[in-house]
Parts: sequence; structure tokens; C-alpha cells
Amino acid sequence: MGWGPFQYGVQPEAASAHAPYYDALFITITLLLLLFTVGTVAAIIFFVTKYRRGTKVDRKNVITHHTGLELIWMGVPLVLALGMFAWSARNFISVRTMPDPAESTEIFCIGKKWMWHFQHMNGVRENNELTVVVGQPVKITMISQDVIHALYLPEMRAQYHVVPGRYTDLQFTPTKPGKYKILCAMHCGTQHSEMVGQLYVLTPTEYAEWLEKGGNRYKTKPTTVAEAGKQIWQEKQCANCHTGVDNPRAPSLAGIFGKERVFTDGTKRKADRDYIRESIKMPHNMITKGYENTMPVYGGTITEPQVLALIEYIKTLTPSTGDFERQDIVNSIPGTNRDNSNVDVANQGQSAGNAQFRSAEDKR
Amino acid sequence: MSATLIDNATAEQPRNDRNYLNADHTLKSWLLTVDHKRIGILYLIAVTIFFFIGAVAAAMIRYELTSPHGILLSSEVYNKTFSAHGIYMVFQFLVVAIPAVLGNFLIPLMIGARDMAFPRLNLLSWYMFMTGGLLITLSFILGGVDAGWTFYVPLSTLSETQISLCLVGIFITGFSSIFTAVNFIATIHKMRAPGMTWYRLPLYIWSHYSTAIVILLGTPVVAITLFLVVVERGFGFGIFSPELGGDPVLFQHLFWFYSHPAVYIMILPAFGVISEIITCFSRRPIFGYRFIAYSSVAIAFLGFLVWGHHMFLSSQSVLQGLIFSIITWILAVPSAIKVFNWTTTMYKGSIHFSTPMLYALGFMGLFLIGGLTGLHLASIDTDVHLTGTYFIVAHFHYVMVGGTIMGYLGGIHFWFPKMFGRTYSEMWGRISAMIVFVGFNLTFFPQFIVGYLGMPRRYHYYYFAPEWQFYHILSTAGSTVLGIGFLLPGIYLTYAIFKGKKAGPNPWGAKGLEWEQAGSPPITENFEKPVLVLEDPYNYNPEEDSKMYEHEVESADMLGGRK
Amino acid sequence: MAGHDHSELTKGGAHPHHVLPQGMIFLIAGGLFAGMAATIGAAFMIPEPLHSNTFFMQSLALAIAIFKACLVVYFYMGVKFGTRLVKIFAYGGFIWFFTLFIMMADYTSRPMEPVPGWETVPSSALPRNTVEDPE
Amino acid sequence: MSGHAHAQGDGPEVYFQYEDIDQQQESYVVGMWAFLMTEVMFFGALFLIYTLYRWKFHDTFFLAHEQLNWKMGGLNTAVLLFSSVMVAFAVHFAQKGKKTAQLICLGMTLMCAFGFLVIKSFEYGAKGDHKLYPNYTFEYGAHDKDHKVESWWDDNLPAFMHIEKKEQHGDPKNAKLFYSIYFTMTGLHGLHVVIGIIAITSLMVLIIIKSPLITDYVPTELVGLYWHFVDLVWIFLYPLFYLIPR
Repeated sequence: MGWGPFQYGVQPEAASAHAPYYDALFITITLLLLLFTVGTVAAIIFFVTKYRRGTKVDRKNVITHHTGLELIWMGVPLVLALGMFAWSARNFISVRTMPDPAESTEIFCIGKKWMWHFQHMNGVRENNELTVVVGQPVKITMISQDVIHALYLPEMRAQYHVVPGRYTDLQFTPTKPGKYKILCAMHCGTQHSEMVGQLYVLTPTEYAEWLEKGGNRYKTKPTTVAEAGKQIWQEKQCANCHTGVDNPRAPSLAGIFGKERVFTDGTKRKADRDYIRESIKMPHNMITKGYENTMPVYGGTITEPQVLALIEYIKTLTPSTGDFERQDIVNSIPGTNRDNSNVDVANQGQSAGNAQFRSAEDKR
Repeated sequence: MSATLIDNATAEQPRNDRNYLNADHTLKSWLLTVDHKRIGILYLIAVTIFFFIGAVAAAMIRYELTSPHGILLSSEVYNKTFSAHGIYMVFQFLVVAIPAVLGNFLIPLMIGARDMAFPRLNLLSWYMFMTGGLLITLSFILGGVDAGWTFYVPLSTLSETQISLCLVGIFITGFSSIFTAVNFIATIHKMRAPGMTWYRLPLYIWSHYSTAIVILLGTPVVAITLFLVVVERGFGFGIFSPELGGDPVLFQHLFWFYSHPAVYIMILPAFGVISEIITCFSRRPIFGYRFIAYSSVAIAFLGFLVWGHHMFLSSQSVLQGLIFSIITWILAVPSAIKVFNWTTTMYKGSIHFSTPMLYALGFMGLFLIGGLTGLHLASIDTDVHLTGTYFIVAHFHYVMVGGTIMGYLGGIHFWFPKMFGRTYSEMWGRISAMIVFVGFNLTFFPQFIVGYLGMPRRYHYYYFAPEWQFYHILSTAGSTVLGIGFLLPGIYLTYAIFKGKKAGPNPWGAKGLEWEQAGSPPITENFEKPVLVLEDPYNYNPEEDSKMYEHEVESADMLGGRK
Repeated sequence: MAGHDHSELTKGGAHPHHVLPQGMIFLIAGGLFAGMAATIGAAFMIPEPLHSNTFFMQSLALAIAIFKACLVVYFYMGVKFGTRLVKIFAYGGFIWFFTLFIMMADYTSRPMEPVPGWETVPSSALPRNTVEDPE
Repeated sequence: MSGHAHAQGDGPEVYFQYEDIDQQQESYVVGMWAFLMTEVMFFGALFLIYTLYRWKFHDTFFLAHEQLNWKMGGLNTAVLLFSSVMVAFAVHFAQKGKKTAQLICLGMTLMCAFGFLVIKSFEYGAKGDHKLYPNYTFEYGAHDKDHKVESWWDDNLPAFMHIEKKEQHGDPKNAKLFYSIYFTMTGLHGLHVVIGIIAITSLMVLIIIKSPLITDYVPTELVGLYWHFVDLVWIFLYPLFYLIPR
């Protein structure tokens, strides 16, 4: 049992690059709060003492309105408010601007009742634990399998909701090695308070050791996400249509990522993750200009980790690698068949019943 | 200090003992009454019961959190407990407390009308309120609700608890407030006494008018949203279902479109009460009448345009977040106007430290802290670390408990002689006001710190961070004190209803139609004579008032030996 | 005890302040049915280049609907002849309805998120946190 | 009590809280409009949801709407418009004090309301038979081109109401979303029609039994306002659901 301020500070540890900026803003607003509270309370105490009934003080010429005074105490808070807004907006935009992928670690996070599931680009998978290296920006791409969660890293001053059906993202740059909290800040059901984990920030040397051991719990070097995606690509026989170059049946996917796509209705959209995910799950929604609606709907047959892996693989495609022969179906896909992901349960019947799918192994 | 209660000789005493309370004594006459005052009393009984149900749930939560590993409850029961606390307190107490109890009782009295515009609709809304309350209670008896009072989808659509029943109850309660609001609007627009122009209305009426507008425009949106959740659960439709391409964030948009203005539904009437109390016990015309009146309207209007600040991190777009953030910052201004004007109202006043005034002063202190910590959350960047933590919990309890409940208790104490024709023990009143203030701060201030340290709200266990226990124990200790502070008025006010000293029509020496032209308690038709309003509200004279007490101060000076 | 709004009302007694004449009712009815015919007609008979223009077709359908709604609100529901107060409430309700559409700003601005940098490097799928490249 | 203007004899009654009949009538009309504001926001949220999903899934919504029978929707529009005209006449006659004509108009309105519900039940029934009811029975795009859907409700329609059945295209999930919204909005509108039927019936009964509650035209006007609002909602629902442009 700890004893609060005597043993620990009243401020959470600041362990990310953004944290000092955050705390500066927080403390400034707190000081403003104190200024106004102390000022007003002092005025109240002064007035109620001086003008308590029966005291012999001047009570003549009671004023009931004074527009100048009103304008001052409307104007000063307004200016202060707009200034503080500008400050916090600047901070917020910088915290919501995702780091350059060339210099950052990308991690996938899948939230489900009631655990955090992290997946590194190099294939290491962690449950309720996340290991990152100090000093390198981390970008977490998140999606939920069931209800809304919120990935909350108090020491990093980072939080964002994890929503089913869409990718959201979160970035932070750890600056201090150590062990920190991972929390879920959005009520998500019975074991909400146990949806917690540890964030390990390691020095580069420690991180290298950790990687060497395969992320501590995998004996062999795991398949990378892109490799897993390649297996799915082969299994689903995507290359039957999507070859290295555009053909009458389907557009090529080589180098598609980040490019502007034009659709049959004339609208345009950048091919980001969400677009590719939707195009795999619901291809008919956005049909590229010049093509027919022929692609089958994979929405009910593909899991979220598989989509993630596929997207990563599609990003690596070049005209030469994309154009390979049809191969035999690869049955075993390491890293994807462990998850009984049931995000798409609607086609199986009533959603309410089926989504209570938590399997025994997931229960901690 | 019994001299606080003046028997104002100039005020009209009713010629006989006839009043609305003893007009008829049968139970039927109460249950089928269309008298706005009796309906106000019915609401008073109802919300008190719901308040104590919510308070018991709160006590269970506080007790459970004294240990990082929990004590009594399982996680499932814990979730149902905080859901019960939120649902009862928000939908069955805070939203209705001041408008339905004090508003119903006072609006016709204050504007010089004989009754509400639609008395039968008024009774109907009480019955709908009770039906809603009973359905909610039934849902908790049948197993409870675990989705919290916010009912976020898909959690609420997937949950296997009694959510549908509870939502139907909330839906009905919502329509009860809509009918009350319709009544308020028609009454305030059409039933004012001759000479009662808009600028002669007490500020209490202005704030209730703003509240009624917010209820009218906001409540239907949340009603339909919660209805859609019921439809999704009951008929298998899927409007917010991510599996069908629906957007769960849309639910949050629609929910907060009401539920943020709902905060103003809760706090605006309290502003009205405080405006009345401060002027009365400062014996001085209010400072900046028009600014306070229009700030109520501005809060009601702007309050509708800030719902997105509950969703800064809910994958709402950054642009939208920034827009909502700036409007929220601007919204701080009208609230600030009110506090500054109230403070200035005491300047050159003649301050009486009666029980209602103590509540009002407590309100101002707590609302300042509650409102200003709102800035931490309005600031879109600081919100990142604080949203979803105990900081939020502390913030809205400072506003809701420190604001609304302090205002409500102050109002009840202020108009108690008017409602029941008797006075309560002034000593006990002051003691309990102090206890509430101290207990409240002890309960909720530690939550600011534990929230800043990162404790998410609605957590049952926190064994991974035992350093938070210190603050939780402080908070639980404070809540015990607070509980006593809430129980005490329940006891001495109930005693005073039956055994209290008879009060004259105007025991506080206050201005206003309800004090000067109606008896205590008023007769069923409110006024014996036709009402004509000729002067502005709050026409007090602090100088004359203070003269009457000069001997008191002198004797106190002699006793205390001060200069 | 009548409020000051009362002065707007000149006639007393039980008589309504305005009675919509029968001819007017027929006229409005004609307008409404014509509007309905126009809606259906527009949906099927507009020639091709315009017919596949979703925006035009939808605007047309909504314009006709709003025209019909105005007829109903203005004449049948008596807003034209109502007091100023009734007008404020009637218009206020319909105008406030549009504040709900602020929500659309969220959905339309989501693609504008500041997420730069995906284009610069063709693949982020390669393992970056290797021993050789710690920083 | 002074100021109690209880009217004697045949004039309309002024309730005790009001000064005179003008104040009373005004209050009722203002109260009703305040309530209609609420109703606007009530349906407003649904229109917002519709707009959002229509914008997001336009193509599927277009494809899914082809399964709706625009002829039946159009007939319903006509029925409701006609009922609205009848209510306008009822208010007109109520204001003129012509009770019989008023009752006839209200009766016509009532018949229209029932007619609306009957047509609606045919539509709903046919949707159910086509497995378009958006719960677990929902099956979209599952049928072959030649597969004829047996529908009792379709078969019992008069010939001119038949429309050519189209093949079901589009994403079944988004189509389910479309039908969820369709059933919610038209269902709630239908619920309002039912409430309107109750209101009109009570009004007629009260007029026939010469209840002291109905002493002037205001109750008829209030019911009329409500019914016009119900009509108003349908004016928007019809083009938005039955006539979606490509």
C-alpha cells in the first residue's frame, strides 16, 4: 500500500517527447485556474466581511450595472481563452501528426474484450505487453474487434480510442527507459479494469537482446507481417486478377499505396489503409474507373489481422513481384490462424449473440 | 441569530388558514392534483427517493475503491453499481431536480400566474417521470445494466443485461421533461402578470426559460438515439453496427448532442436559484441584470455547439475537434460573467449569513473550481491525458454536485418556508451546509490528483498502481462526511415540515411576487388579489437593511473585544 | 393578467383570428398534389444527362419536398397567420434542425487528417528495428 | 376570485388559470408548436443518420431502394396529402362552428389514416416475404435471377400496383443498414400515424358526446397541427426512400 504524495509525486512520470510540452500547458491552465479562483474567492471573502449586515460602511449609491466592467471581464477571459486555445491546438496537431514512417516504429494494436494485442512489423506479437525502443517514434495503428476501447498510456500522455470498423492511430516518442502502464480508458464491459498491460521502453542494446530472443516468447524468428500477407495473397488467389500490370479484369496493385484512385462515379480517394481495407471487405463500394464490379466480397471471410497483413504485403508489391504464377493454396498461415477474429459476424446471424465470442485461451 | 427571520409586518397575511396544503387531505387529492405547487411537492418526494438510491450506489462504489483489489463486489456487480449511480443521478435526479421541484412550484408564483398553462399536462409529466423511474428500477431489480449511463454502442448493443428496459424508462423520463419544458415555455410566454415585462422577470425565470428551450431541442435527439439502441437490441436492426458499415461514433455524436446541453439543463436552473439567493441575502439589486439574463441564453445556445468536446479522442476528425475546442473555450465566458456579477452584487450589500446564503457561497467556490477545471478538458491537448480518467469524474462532480446539488439544497432551504409555511432550525441548516462543503471537497479533490496520475474512470481494480489507494481512501472518507451532510437536511427538514415554527409570508424579507403577494404556504390560486407588477426585480435597499442590525455588530464587537 | 403579447391580438371572444378560406385550402391541395406528381415525374422522366446526375436529381426532389413542406407549414399549419411567437417557434424548430448537420463536418473532414509521410517511403513493412539499425 | 373569467352559457370555457379566451388559445397553440419543435428534432436525428449513411454507401442504397415499391409509396403519399387537406377543412369548419361538416372531414381523415396503415402493412409484409426485414432473417442478394420470391402480400396487390422485381445487388451488409433505417423511420412515422388516429378518434368522440372539454376550435386545430406534421415527415420520407436517384 502506497501513501500517495509522501511516496510518489502528484504528477505522473513524463516519459515521452510530448510529455514536457503537455505538462507545461497543464500547469499553465492550472495556474490560471488558481489565479481566477483565488482572486474571486478573495473578493467574495472581502465583500462578505466588509459588507456583512450591520457594519458601518458606505452603502450609498449602489450601482446595478456597469457596461465597461462587464466588457472587461468578458474581454479578458475571452482573450485568454483564445490564446490558450491556440496553444493547445498547436500541441494537439503536433501530437496527432503521425511520424514519418522512415524514422518510426510501426505497431498494430488490436483491442478486444479484455486484452491488448500488439503486433510488430517484424512479426513479434505481444499480448498486454508492448516493447519499444527508446528515442524512436512509435506509431500504433489500432482497431477493435468488438466494442470501443481506448488505448491509454498515461506516462506518455497519449490516448486514443480504438474503434471497431476503422483504423485509428496514435503516436508517441518514448524518452526514458522503464516500465509503464497501458490502460483502457473507455468502459468496455465486465473486466474493463483488467484490460491493462505494461509498456516496456528499452535501450537499443536491451531491445536488440529482446529481439534476439524473438520477443522473449518465440523460439524462432517469426514470419514478418508482410510475409504473412503474402501467404494470404496466395491463399486467396489475388494474383489471378491483380497482376503486375493493369489488365482488363483488374487494376494492378503494385505501388498502389498512397496513390490517388479515381472511381467510376468520378470521385477520388487516396489509397490509404482504410481504403484498401474497405476495398478488400466491400469492393463494390469503390470501383476504380474503367473496371466492372467483379471482385468478390471478402468481408465475411477474412479476419482483421489477415487484412492488416495483406495491406502490408500490398505495399511491398512491385510490377515484377506482383506478377507471379498461381500457386497452390497455402494452408497453414502462421500468425493468423491463432486468432478467432469474429469482427464479421453479421452474416452468421444475430450480432448480439455472436459477438460474445471470447474464447478460453484469450481469457487471462 | 433568530433575528434572521423577520416577520415582515408589511406583507399580507392570509386572512384565513386556507392554503394549498390543507385544501384537501385525501391521497386522491394529491395523486390527481393539477395544482402546480402540489405537483412540485410530488416531484420533491420522488427525486428525493431517486437521489437516495443513487447515493447508496455511490457509497458502494466508494467503499469498493478503498482497496486496489476490491472488497465486496464482483466486477460485474461493480459495473452495474456505477451504472445505477449514473443513471439515477443524471436522468432521475439532476435533470429534473431544480426545474421540476422548484421550477414547478415557483414559476407561476414568480410571474404572477394562477397556475401553469397546462396543469393536466404537468400532472401527466409527473406520472411519466414515475413510470420511467419505475422501469429503470425494474431493470435494476431484474439484473441491472452494465454499460454506464452513456450507453456507448457497441457495448450497449452487445451487453446481455437489462439495457432495453432501462432505455425505455429513460425514453419515457425524457418525454416527461419535454412536457415540463413545453409547459414552462407556454407559461413564461403567455401567463405573465400585467406589468411583468421580460426585464422585470426574476433571473430565476430567465434561467428556467433557457433550460426549457434546451430540453425541447436536445431531449428528442437523445430519445431517438437511445430508442435506436433498443431497436438494435430488440429487433436486430443495426444502425450503429460496425459490422454493417455503421459508425459507432455517430451514436456518440447524437448522444452528446443532448447530453452536453443536458449539463446546462442541470446547471442553468441552479444559476437561477443562486441569483435569487445572492440578491436576497445581500439585500441589494443584482449587478448586471441583463448580462446575467443574456448569459443564460448564450449558455443555452452555445451549449448546443460544443458536444464534440466529449469526443476529442473518439476518432472524430482533428478539424472538428478544434472547432469544438474553440467554442468550448468561448463558452467559458458567459459562465465567468455570472460568477463575476454575483461577486460584485455583494459589493455594498448587507450580507446575511443565512443557510441558503451559505449554500450559495459554497456554490460559487465549487462552481469556480468545477468550471475552471473544465478548461483543462476544453483545451484539446490536455484533454488527451485527462479524458476518461478520474479528473473528468472530479470535474463533473464539482459542477454537478458542487453546482447543481448545492443550488438545489440552497433553493430548498430558501423557499422551504414558502413551500410548507414553516421554518427549519437555522443552526442545523448552517452546520449541514458546512458539512456538505467540507465533505464535498474532501471527496472530490483527491480525484483530480488521482485522475491526473492516470486512473481511468469506471475501473474496479487498480492493483497495478497501489499508490492511488491513498487518494481513494481520502475520497471515501470525504464521501462519508458528504453523506452525513446530505442526510442531515433530510432529517431536520422533514421534522420542520411537521413541527417547525410557523413562518410568515416573507420570513427572509425578500423581494419578489412569491414573497410579497402570496401567503406561506400560498393558497391554491396563488394570489388573493390580482397581481400588478410596477417595479424592477430585486428592489432592495442595503443601507436601510443594514441599519436594523447595527446593534448586533456593536454587541458582537464588545463581546469579542475587537477594535 | 394577460401578457403583453396580448396586445397583438385585436379581436376578443371565441372567434379565431384567421380562418383559412375554402378556396385557399383547395388551391394549396392542388399545389401539394402537383408537387407529388412532380416528384414522381422527375424521378422517372428527366432525360438522361441530367438523370444520372445524382446531385441534381436529389436537389430537385428535395426542392419539391421543401416546397410542399412550406405550403403545409405556411398555410395549413397557419404560420403565415400566426402571432410572432408562433412564427419564432415554427422557424426556430426547423432552423435548429440544421445544427445536427454539424456532425457531417466530422465525416467529411476525416480524410483531411494530418497523416503525412506514407508516400515518401514505398514500404513500411520491412523490419526497421533491427540490431544493425538501432537509431 | 376576481379575474376569473368563467364564460357562461354557450361560449367556450376559460380555465381558471387564464385571464381570457385569447390567452388560453394562444397558450395552447404556442405549447403545440413547442412540442412540434421537439418532434422536428426527434425525426431530425434520423434524417441526419440517413444522410450520413446515404452519403457513405450511396451505391448500395440506390440498389437496395429498387426493392421498395414506389407505387405503393406514391399511393400512400396521395392518401396522406388528401388526409391533410381533410384536416385543413376540419379546422376550417371547426372555426366556422359547423360541427357536422367538421366531423365528416375528421372521419375522412381517419379513413385515410387507416388506409395508409393498410397500404403500409402490404409493403412491410412484402418486405418480410422477400426476406428484407433487417434482423436475422435478412437475406439479400441470395436469390438467383430466375428465383421467384413467393410473397402472399405481393400476390394480393391489384395489378397496377405491381412493379417489376429487380435483382438484388449491392453489399448485403450496407443493404441491411438501408433497411434498418427504412424500417425505423417509416415505422416511427407509422407510430405517429397511430397516435394521430388515437387523437382524432378521441376528438371525434368528445365532439359527439358534447364533452365540456371541447368548447371551441382549438382542440381541432391542435390535432390538425399534429396531423400536418405527420404529413410533413412523409413528404420528405417518400422521395428519400422510394425515389433515390442513381
